[in-house]
Amino acid sequence: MGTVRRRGREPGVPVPLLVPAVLAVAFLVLPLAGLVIRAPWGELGPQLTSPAVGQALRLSLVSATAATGLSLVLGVPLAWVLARSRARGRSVLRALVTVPLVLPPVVGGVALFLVLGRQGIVGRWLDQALDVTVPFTTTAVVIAETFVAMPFLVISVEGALRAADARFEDAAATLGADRWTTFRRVTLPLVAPGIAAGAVLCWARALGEFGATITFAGNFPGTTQTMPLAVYLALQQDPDAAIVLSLVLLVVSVATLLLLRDRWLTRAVR
Amino acid sequence: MGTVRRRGREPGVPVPLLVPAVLAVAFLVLPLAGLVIRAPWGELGPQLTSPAVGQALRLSLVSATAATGLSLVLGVPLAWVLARSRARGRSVLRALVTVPLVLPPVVGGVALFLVLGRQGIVGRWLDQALDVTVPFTTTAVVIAETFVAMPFLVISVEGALRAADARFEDAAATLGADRWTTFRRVTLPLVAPGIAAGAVLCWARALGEFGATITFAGNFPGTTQTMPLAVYLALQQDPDAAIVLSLVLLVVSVATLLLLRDRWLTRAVR
Amino acid sequence: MSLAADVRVDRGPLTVELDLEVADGEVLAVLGPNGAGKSTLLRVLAGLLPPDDGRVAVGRDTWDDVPAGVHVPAHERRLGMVFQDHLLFPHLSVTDNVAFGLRTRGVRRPAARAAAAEWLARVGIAELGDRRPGRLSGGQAQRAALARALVGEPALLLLDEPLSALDARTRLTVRAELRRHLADFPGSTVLVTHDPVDAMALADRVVVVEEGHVVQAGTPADVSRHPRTDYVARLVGLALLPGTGEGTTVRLDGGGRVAVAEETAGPVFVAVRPESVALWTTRPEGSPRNVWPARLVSATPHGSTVRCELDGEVALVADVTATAFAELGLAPGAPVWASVKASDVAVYAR
Amino acid sequence: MSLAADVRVDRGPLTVELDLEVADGEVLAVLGPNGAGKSTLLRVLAGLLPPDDGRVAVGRDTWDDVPAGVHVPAHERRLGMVFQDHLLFPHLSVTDNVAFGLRTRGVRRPAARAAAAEWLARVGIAELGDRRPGRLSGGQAQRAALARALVGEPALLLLDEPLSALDARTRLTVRAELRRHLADFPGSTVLVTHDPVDAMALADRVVVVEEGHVVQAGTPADVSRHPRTDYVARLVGLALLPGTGEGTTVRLDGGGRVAVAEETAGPVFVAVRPESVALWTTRPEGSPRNVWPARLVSATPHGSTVRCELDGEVALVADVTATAFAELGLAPGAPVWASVKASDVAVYAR
Amino acid sequence: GGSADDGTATAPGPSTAELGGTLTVFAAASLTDVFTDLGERFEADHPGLDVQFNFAGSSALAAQLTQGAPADVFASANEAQMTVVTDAGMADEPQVFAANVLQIAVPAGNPAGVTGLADLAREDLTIAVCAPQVPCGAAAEDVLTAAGVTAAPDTLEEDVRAALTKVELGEVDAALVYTTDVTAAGDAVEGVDVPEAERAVNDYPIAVLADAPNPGAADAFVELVRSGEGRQALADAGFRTP
Ligand SMILES: Nc1ncnc2c1ncn2[C@@H]1O[C@H](COP(=O)(O)OP(=O)(O)OP(=O)(O)O)[C@@H](O)[C@H]1O
Ligand SMILES: Nc1ncnc2c1ncn2[C@@H]1O[C@H](COP(=O)(O)OP(=O)(O)OP(=O)(O)O)[C@@H](O)[C@H]1O
Ligand SMILES: [Mg+2]
Ligand SMILES: [Mg+2]
Repeated sequence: MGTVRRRGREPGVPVPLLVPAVLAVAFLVLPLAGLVIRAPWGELGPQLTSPAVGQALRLSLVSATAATGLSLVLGVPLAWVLARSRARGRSVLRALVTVPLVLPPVVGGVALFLVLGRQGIVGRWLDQALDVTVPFTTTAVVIAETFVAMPFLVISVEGALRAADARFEDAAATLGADRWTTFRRVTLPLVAPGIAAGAVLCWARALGEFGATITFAGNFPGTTQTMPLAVYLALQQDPDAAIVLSLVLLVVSVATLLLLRDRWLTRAVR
Repeated sequence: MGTVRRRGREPGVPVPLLVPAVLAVAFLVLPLAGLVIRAPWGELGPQLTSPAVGQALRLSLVSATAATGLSLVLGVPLAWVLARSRARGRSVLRALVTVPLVLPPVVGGVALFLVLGRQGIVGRWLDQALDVTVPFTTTAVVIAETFVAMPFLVISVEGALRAADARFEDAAATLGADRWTTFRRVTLPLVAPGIAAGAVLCWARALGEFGATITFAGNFPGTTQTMPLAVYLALQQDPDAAIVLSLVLLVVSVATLLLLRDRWLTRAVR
Repeated sequence: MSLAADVRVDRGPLTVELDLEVADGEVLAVLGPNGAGKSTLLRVLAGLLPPDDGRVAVGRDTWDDVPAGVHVPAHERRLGMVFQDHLLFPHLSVTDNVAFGLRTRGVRRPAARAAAAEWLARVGIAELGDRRPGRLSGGQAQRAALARALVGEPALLLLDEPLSALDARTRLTVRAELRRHLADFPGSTVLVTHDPVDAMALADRVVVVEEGHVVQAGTPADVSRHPRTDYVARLVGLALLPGTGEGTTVRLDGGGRVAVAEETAGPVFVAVRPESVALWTTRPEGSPRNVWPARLVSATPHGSTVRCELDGEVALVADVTATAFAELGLAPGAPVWASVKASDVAVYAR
Repeated sequence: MSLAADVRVDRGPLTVELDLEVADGEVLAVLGPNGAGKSTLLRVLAGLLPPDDGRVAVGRDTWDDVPAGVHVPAHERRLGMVFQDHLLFPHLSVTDNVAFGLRTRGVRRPAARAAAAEWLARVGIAELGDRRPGRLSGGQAQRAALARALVGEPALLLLDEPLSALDARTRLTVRAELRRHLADFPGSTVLVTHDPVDAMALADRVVVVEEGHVVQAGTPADVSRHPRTDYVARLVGLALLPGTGEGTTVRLDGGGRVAVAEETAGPVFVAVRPESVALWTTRPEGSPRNVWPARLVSATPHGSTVRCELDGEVALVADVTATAFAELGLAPGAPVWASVKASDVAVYAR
Repeated sequence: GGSADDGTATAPGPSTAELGGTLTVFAAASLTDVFTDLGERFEADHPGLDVQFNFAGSSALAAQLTQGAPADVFASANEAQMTVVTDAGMADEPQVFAANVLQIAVPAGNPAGVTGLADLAREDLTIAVCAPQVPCGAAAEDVLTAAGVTAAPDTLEEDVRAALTKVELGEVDAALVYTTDVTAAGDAVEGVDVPEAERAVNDYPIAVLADAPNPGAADAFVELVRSGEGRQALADAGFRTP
């Protein structure tokens, strides 16, 4: 009582939150700093101008973005069903959705073969009837990344939906909005921050995807060789080059996120 | 108007949501079904009773849980700072936090060496002053998993915090709660669903962690060999065994999630 | 369109069981104490809460019929609803909130926004259309919610305390506007309110709900003249005393007797208007046949009169002029004598 | 403890600039139209919204002093606050909501819960302590919010429309309980309300805020007898007519003249009580010196009288008995004549 | 534990009876089965000795060693990664204890009828070859160049197991992999011998590390690997032995 405080709109972060937050930042940022210090920056020029790197980077960005788009289209509705519908078997469904999170990605790739490969359940039919082969194509990269990354989106969007106030949906219903309109015009904007967070996770996970991609899509420069594959191969011969490549990937993705998030957040703010 | 509908508390899922949701489930579950069908169940018995598998499974669960705990302790405060504080440089901080999401895990392992290895920035000092070596220990597994998985928690909790109604925090302040008490007793319970979702993502990611772990912690049975590493080794020799091992990991993790989530959700419900 | 509802909903320990009819163009006010089930009723009528039993029909359409398994979802019911806590969409501007219902019903954006702007002007917040609801004051938010409910062409209007947050002046204008709108409105209206003035001003008929059941129904004048429960009596400013008629006296259930003008027998209500109660500091002698000792509980100035709540053998409310009150020199807790002429006491069968 | 606040806050187009003092134990009612800045004022006093300029002091403590750079955060201010939209914590039971403030101030759980239970009983919802707020009715939630604000021992009570959602009966009891509490309460209280009865019943002093500024201040009786703005006049049920005194006539700013009993000069207010306005279907001849033609805008029954709003040269409100109204046979829109005795017109300097 | 301060008893010499403590072996993942087997025998021969294996990709192991990982023995799947370690001065005198040659792996039944390297140029087949950055890829390049074949691969595998997995699943018609992998894959995969493979034999070197905590046991283990017993085990797994 009566303490005279310096004025400011920012009342400061409480110490029990500040200390772990600073530790967390240190924990996440120090290794990065290590990489930056250690990186042989002399290699940066040649790496950046190498057409193979540009190709891999472009493919990574394109396929991660496509995978995120696909995940949004399929995953947000699934999250809604998990959060809002009262259907039985929901908790089993939710558990099944989390499966690709724990499946070692290489096994995930094998699983995708079992469905979409030449001998796969669906793939056999695609191959024979439509003459479409999925593995070893850019499509396969997108599918592998979606398979691995979509659960991140689903789980975090479901969490956001659960925390949102469902009474606004009641209000929308009394205004004649059916559930689909309500979903589009009320629920989605209300949970926009959660969806943005989920999309960031999904995109980042897709961008870093390695195991399922190399298994299901293979590694062919220009078609299926994404940055993580390029980095892995570089690691085999020249670890320093691998670090530089990783940093390139990092800078590009961080820049993208910075741009996107600020756009999203200003729109999603209450 | 005037349509006569079958009665039921469940007004049904709108088709534009149902179709993608079903597709999403198919997409995530079919590959799993493929694995289950294809798995050589005859191998299950010997695998399950093998002490090495038990050891790896136990280590996986313990280290993923420890990593999740560490992530909660460090990551939730960080998420709060990102969502609530008005400090400048917040967007840069947020972007830095997302970095481990895109860093290829193997490179992440190298980065951890640069900090905590015997020659690392911090590790050198730990080694000389305290005679503590971090790499190749179970601690290293937990650290590698935390490094890779914590950003998932941070990003999704931040999204939940952003979507939560901050006016309840005002009400708490008028009741004499400082920011820390408010955080503990109001904010945390309000965003519990978001934190639960983030923790699930974090745990699952930690459980599936491979690249950073094998690099930074090595692959020593009993100490650092988690299930994904065991699966990797099994893949070298006997892919079928690898599939069985993956399924074991799946079943255990799904069962754990089912148990935990239902507990959390019933508590977090409004 | 006319509304007929006969529904039962279980709300924890309370069972809400109501049977209502509202004719075309009629406004039904639902009065009742907190937690009586008024908002619950509106949620059922809106289709947001499926009843546990019963039927809801509007015009020739059945909206709910539990035995037959019919439940029309809320969004197909063509409603306008004001929620007790507004529930304006936080992510839309005020204009877009109001235009929302029209947009979902297929009206093009410019037309919907124009209609919304018109309604915002009617409720007096024309200039706030571009704001987000988070930046409105409480009363402004309520007006926006009212505009949102009225802008469409609903078959049924459900208004849950639509004027409670409005300031006195705005309340007059918005009430007048609402009255004008309701007069032209062809559908049924159910209005929940705690303000008897709103009920009197806007409603054709009143039902009083207590603990989930209708305890009284009738025209506003009827209900206010012959309250049947203590709640209604308080609401309209009467003291209500149940008792048993014994010729020209009534033996009160709470103890004591009241002299009345008419002969009565059996269970009756005695209603005393506050204006007809006179206060004295010493026991008065004279023509009034009802004189009781009492204690002043509270005195509330109200315009040129002071409303005095009395406690004692008979609980009464007295309205005396400010001058008279000042002359009496009373403080809360003081003992007083209250008198009422027998001819000023209303008595009617229970 | 006494409160002294002189603050300025910019709220979009509106600047709220208020200078208030509330003595120890005093209750200040803040009245004003929607969007006037009342809730904004309370947020500033609570420390939730740092003022753009000015000072807030309670007792000898400075809570805000913008030039000196002082800002005590909300949680160090020892407040009790009722928010306009309750803001009960959805994850805590009602009892835990009420006990929250005590718990943060270090009271042990059983003691805090006991105190909470006691306050819940006082506001009449003792049996709802175990519920989550999401399962309360609107009025029940408001009572819980009131209990939560009152349970501690705050230095300053900030009540934003604390009784608006209560039913008429509960309102009486809760108002009486609040009155009793405020009478014993040593600190200052700022009460925002739209109900003049609440202001009269609970406040020692009233300030009227319009568009962010104080337009009138004084005792409740003073303000209600001599309103200085149309808003206040409407609030207390008077018609307020600004004009210029010219001997025993006042030339009204809106056109027309009013005969008054006293001689006046210069800018004055003329206030007409609705009870003193008589209505006629034909032009009356007689002693009343003020007779105006008018048009009936609306007629609202209220107890045994009907309140008639009139439009015309002079905008007036007339209260006539229900019988008289029925005999006049008037419908909204009908032309009438209104008369007022000069001796019934209050006139005072602007 | 695998931490550095684990070497409790350091044996003075290679005398078999006195070996004790922990022996840490970093070995290429392709050696998992053989070395696990040999390790068990070694432990049986030397009660009191605990053998710890760290199996991973050779490059990961080399990186760990240069970061100061505590190890006694390093067995690499190629000379290049061993060179990384010897160049860092952490080991000397690596000895080749096994070798591997390429074979064409085809799914059981050889549905595409692959008979030799020339078939790898067929556009209608789905072909997997290792990426040139990894040892089997380098070897494949040599072999293909020697044979004058321009392969038409659909994927450049980052490790030989990944290529083999695709053969096992029938998703590629042929892959150039090591004989040992074909052996390990069992019935699901058939091998087609490639005469040109002799041009690119891949050697597996093994070395005792310079600051091995348990040099005595390390020497003994290397001896075991290079002994007749070790050679037999390696040969059973499809390796060539010197
Ligand atoms: N979601 C809910 N679940 C269970 N019970 C509820 C729920 N909401 C309200 N109730 C209870 O049902 C009863 C009726 O509530 P309702 O909201 O209909 O009251 P009301 O008449 O609108 O009161 P008020 O005038 O205070 O708004 C109350 O006792 C309330 O506590
Ligand atoms: N968060 C905000 N940001 C900017 N302006 C606001 C905000 N909240 C309210 N306002 C505006 O500030 C003005 C004062 O609002 P305030 O809530 O103080 O009014 P009030 O007097 O409490 O009205 P009411 O009686 O309707 O509750 C209004 O014009 C309102 O639109
Ligand atoms: Mg209600
Ligand atoms: Mg307000």
